[in-house]
Amino acid sequence: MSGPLAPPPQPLDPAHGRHLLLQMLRVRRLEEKCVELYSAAKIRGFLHVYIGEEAVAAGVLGTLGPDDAVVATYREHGHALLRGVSAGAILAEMYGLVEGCCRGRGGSMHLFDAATRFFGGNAIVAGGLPLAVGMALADKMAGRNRVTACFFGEGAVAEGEFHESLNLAALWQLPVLFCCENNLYAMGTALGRSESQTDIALKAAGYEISAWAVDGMDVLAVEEAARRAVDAVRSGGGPHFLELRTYRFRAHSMFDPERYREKEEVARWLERDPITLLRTALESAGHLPEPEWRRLQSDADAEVAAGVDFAEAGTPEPLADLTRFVYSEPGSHDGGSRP
Amino acid sequence: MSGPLAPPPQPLDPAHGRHLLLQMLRVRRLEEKCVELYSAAKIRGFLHVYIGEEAVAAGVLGTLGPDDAVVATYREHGHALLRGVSAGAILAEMYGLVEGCCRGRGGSMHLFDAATRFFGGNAIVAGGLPLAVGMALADKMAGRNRVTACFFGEGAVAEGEFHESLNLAALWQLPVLFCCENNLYAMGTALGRSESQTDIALKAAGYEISAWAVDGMDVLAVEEAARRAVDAVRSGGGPHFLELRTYRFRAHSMFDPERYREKEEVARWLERDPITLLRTALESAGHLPEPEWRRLQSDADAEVAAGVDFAEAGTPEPLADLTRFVYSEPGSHDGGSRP
Amino acid sequence: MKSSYREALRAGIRDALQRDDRVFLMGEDVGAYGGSFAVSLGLLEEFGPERIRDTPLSESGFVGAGIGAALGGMRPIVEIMTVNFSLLALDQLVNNAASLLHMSGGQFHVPLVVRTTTGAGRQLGAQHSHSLEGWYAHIPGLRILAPATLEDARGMLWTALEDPDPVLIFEHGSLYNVPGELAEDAGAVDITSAAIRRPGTAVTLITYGGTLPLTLEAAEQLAGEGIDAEVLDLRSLRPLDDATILASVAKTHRAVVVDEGWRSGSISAEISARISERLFFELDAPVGRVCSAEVPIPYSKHLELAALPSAARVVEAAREAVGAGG
Amino acid sequence: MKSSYREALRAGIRDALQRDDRVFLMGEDVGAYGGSFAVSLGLLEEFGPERIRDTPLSESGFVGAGIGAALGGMRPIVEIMTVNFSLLALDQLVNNAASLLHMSGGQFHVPLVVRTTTGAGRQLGAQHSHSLEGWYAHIPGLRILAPATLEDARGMLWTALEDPDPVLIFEHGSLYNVPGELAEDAGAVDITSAAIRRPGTAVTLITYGGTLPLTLEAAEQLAGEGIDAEVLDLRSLRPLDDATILASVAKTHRAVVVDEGWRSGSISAEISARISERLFFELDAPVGRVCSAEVPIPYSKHLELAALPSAARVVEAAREAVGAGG
Ligand SMILES: Cc1ncc(C[n+]2csc(CCOP(=O)(O)OP(=O)(O)O)c2C)c(N)n1
Ligand SMILES: Cc1ncc(C[n+]2csc(CCOP(=O)(O)OP(=O)(O)O)c2C)c(N)n1
Ligand SMILES: [Mg+2]
Ligand SMILES: [Mg+2]
Repeated sequence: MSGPLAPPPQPLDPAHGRHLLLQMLRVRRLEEKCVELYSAAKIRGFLHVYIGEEAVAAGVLGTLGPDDAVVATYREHGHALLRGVSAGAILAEMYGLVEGCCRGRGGSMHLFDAATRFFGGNAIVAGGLPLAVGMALADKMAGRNRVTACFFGEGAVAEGEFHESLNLAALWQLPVLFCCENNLYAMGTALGRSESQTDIALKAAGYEISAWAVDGMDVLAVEEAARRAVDAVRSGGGPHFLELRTYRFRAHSMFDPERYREKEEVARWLERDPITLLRTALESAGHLPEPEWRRLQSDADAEVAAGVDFAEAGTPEPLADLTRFVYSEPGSHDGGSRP
Repeated sequence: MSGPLAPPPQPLDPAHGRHLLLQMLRVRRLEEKCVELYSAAKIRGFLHVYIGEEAVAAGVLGTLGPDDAVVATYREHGHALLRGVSAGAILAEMYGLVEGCCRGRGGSMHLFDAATRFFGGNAIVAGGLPLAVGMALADKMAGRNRVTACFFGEGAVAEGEFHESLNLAALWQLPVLFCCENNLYAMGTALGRSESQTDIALKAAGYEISAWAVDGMDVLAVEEAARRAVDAVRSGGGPHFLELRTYRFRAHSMFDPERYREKEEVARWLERDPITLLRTALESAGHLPEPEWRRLQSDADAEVAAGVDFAEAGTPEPLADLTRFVYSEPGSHDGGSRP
Repeated sequence: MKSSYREALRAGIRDALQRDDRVFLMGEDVGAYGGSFAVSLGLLEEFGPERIRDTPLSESGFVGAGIGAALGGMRPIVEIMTVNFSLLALDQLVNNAASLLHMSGGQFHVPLVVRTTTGAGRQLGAQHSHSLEGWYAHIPGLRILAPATLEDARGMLWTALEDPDPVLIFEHGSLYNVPGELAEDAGAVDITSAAIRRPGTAVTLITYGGTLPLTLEAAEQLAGEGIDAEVLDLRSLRPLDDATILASVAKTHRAVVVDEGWRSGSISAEISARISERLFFELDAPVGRVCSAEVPIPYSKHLELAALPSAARVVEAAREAVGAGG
Repeated sequence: MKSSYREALRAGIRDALQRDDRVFLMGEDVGAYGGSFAVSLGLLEEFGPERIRDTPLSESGFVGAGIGAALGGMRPIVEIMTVNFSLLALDQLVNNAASLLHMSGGQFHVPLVVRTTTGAGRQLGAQHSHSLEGWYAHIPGLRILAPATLEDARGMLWTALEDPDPVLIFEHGSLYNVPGELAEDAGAVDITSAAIRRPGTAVTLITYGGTLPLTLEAAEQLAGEGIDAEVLDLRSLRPLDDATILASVAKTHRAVVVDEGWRSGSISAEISARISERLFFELDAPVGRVCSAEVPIPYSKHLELAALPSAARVVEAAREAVGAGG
């Protein structure tokens, strides 16, 4: 049923290790900047950052190809960035500007990008799961060899849509990779106060879906598990499920006073910071000389800074366009024309 | 996980055996009469009969006390009858008359009776499960030692509400007895085309709920399993789950041409008619002399005939009362008055 | 050729399946059972289980999957057995189907068609008798259709499938058996305009779907009394065809809206408000409304009939409208 | 005493918990988190986890459980974090809460109270900005309340809990921080009648909940222009207090309805239709409506503001109403 907690150790490829480290750093810096920009009132609405969970997106997304699809949640800046949406387009979106990846209509919780097949950005817990199932159904019916990766939190497991979606995917053997980001809390609700069965991978296995629990702080473990799962899905093995055990270092959103967990618990998890873990591993193997580490950091910083500049230079949508995109504009879609 | 398919054989008590046989016969006769009355256009709307499944209601309901509660589905005539609603009140309801257990406002799919704590009668598949959870929550919070028995078909297992309800009941350790009437079809959809995991008791066990699969054609087995489960629930053991393996001998409703199953399959199941099985067992043990069997039948016939007479003599609700019971009438409920 | 509303719907589905291999039908019991109202009868045999796809009882799941399949380039027709069960899928319809195009700044279209049965009148009781199409018409991003005739039953699906946005088609349960003639070459119909089903001059009776037959019946009766009623079939509930509605009422100066929804907050209220807003100085009488009584629909026949709109109530409302202005 | 809308709500909940041991509060993050909008902050510590009951993310499940608990003799207050998520529980609310009394022929009462946050204006985007209270007001069997003042925030819950039928209370998200005075002995308030929040003679501005402040602001501006507007706070959306609405409009002969729902099929349409039906010959101008633009609410601030009702738009509509009749 629920598989190996960690895959067998692999030799650490230095260049690849640094690549993954950079991916995580890019997300970390972007998120830190988001928090800063929120305090400066440049970003508004609800903002949920991914700090502490970077190994999950970094490990999984690298295993997907450009034709694959990604469905995520309201905590999706990192997924968007690593899927290929530029920091500038992401930040401009949160600034509410035309240059944003959704012209400023979506905001932090609703990043979308057709070019990279990034399907959001969904602010209804578990609301993305049925979509992912349907996209995979389309791929299967059309005979396309694609994978749809669907991210969601462990809080979503309690929703009826989780149940309906897993069953449909398993029943129809659809090419979905379910990625449950188990950070132990749904807002202030600890997993044990939300699920009678807290072993999520076991729950998933109950739908006859191959499900593995993975250390979500170890990006190499995540990547290895994701690679195997993606391969299995792509080769017709039906849906697969990864429970990625991670932790959210920051508050749920910018409004959360974090009354529901102890500082000590957070401190213990901070010791397993996925960036520190990989950095230390690379350093102790001699693969990350100090200048190299500084270069990675400055690359990430520069990318985010450029993104901020891009957003700062953006333009608001004209008020006259308010009611655009409620219905499709002529020529914007191929409609029902014969294939 | 999923427990014994059949409990250890018990010595067959003659009087009790005949009692159970009578219960099943009462339901069978009532349902046969319903079909007849439907053809005569005395009953309208959707009508779902329980013929073939009588052992389930007969086995379970006898194990409950008067303070316990029952929640059922649109296939609930038998449950209502065995819970103590009179055949007359049931039939008058289907005639749409004031003397019906819901004054004719509910119909076949919505039988309710406060006196016997029979909470319906729900025509939304899985719609009754959350209600049962809430009623059990009320009992637990009020410190009342009651059981809520909730009946539903195996089709309901695919609904999100099944998942949400089982989790809530298990998480909060509520006194619910879930009774899944697995008759292998949801309208025309066979279980295997609806669930990736067709072992329903196993599914339920995945919520950390004690779950047993039982031969739903063997009323003694059902009763024994129900008795143990009810005892466990009542003594604080949290929710229990029975998967009752049965079969619907008739069409889903009066409109179903039964295209989805083979006549041979139905014929094979008819050999396991729960009434015949028990009758044969009693006869071969010498507990059911022919006159006794005839008496049971005529008792059941007489009860149903009296019910029809009662319904035939009923009266329609005055048209002026159309909008009654949308909101409570003054004095009809204790409202929020202090306890 | 002889046909029925049900057969017209089936012909429309078959036609779509033949024409476009991205089209498939998905829902509860559409396949092996033959469709709960026999609309899809025989299609499983003709098109196979991939394209006539039976689903488990998971309304939110399979409606959401339909949205996903539409995003993935298919042209799904999702059947929700009845509008009553659509409440379980409402989040997907409102928060995803209706919102994705806008939230994505115009990037993600959802060419989904949902078909569902609506309405009361068959003694099915409160949980199986909802008329919620007016409710859905409140949601920007959705297009709401209500075929009342065989032509529309046959042709609206085609047009809906060519729409890049989500379209919900509400079929009234009392219409399935309605017989009629259908042209051999019946096909796509326009879905943007209301239709005058009976021209008249004295009062405009505005309706759609399941209440069209009784409204036409009322118009006949009124004609006998010398009241020449125009009957307008809305066809599309979102968007409403304001031009046709207003042109008719500008001519007759009187209107009655007939709709099976509960009166408060019904689509009739919207139509009444629009007419009053736009034709305030041209109306000779308040816009009348014939709706369902505000009660969960009762099972018993006489109470159910009393709760629903009837030709008699339409006649009465029309007389009142005509009498009012003198 | 000094208070705020949020504190007034909390005082109402605390009071109910103290007064009646059948009352409990259940919902997502009402306990350990302190309430997503901090309404229930501190109550877990005071009343313990049985009565301040955190639920999993299972809207249909726990709303249905609330209905069951009400059937079982409790007086549950179920918090649905926001109206947006209530779509997931709609089947339970419509098909069970609103229907059980009727379907059972008057036997089973559902004394359930649901509290939820509604409305836009905080840049939360399309999926978190719905105003669906008008939608719920379509359903017979439900009572719909919208407290706009501290007194109502404090007192409506009490009265709702004494109601033997399901009551939904919609709290507008923009009101929580509104400060104000509250009497020390504030308690239950009547929930059957609308309130005149500002008397006037020239035009009736009808609103409720989150749009009351901007409507009062508009009335002030209008007063500066010599237009004496009466401001009516509906308080209850189902049933509507026809008597108070009609009495006011009979006096002013002009009305504008202000409501954050999308215009088509909004509660404003119902109010407009009722006024036109009942006061047809007394109205001097068509009933105006100031609603939200028909677009999933956009994230960016300027677009969101443009989509929502504003004092300026109310002033404009009122001027038009007053100008129209001369
Ligand atoms: C259906 C629904 N219910 C409630 C909410 C409010 N809400 C937003 S995020 C959240 C917690 C979700 O937790 P989880 O799924 O574990 O994801 P995480 O935030 O931990 O990444 C809640 C309750 C929502 N957005 N949607
Ligand atoms: C939510 C919902 N979806 C669909 C239906 C239509 N429907 C009525 S009964 C039924 C089959 C249910 O099967 P099952 O739960 O196995 O119960 P059974 O009829 O076999 O007793 C269906 C699909 C419904 N009533 N409610
Ligand atoms: Mg979480
Ligand atoms: Mg079944």
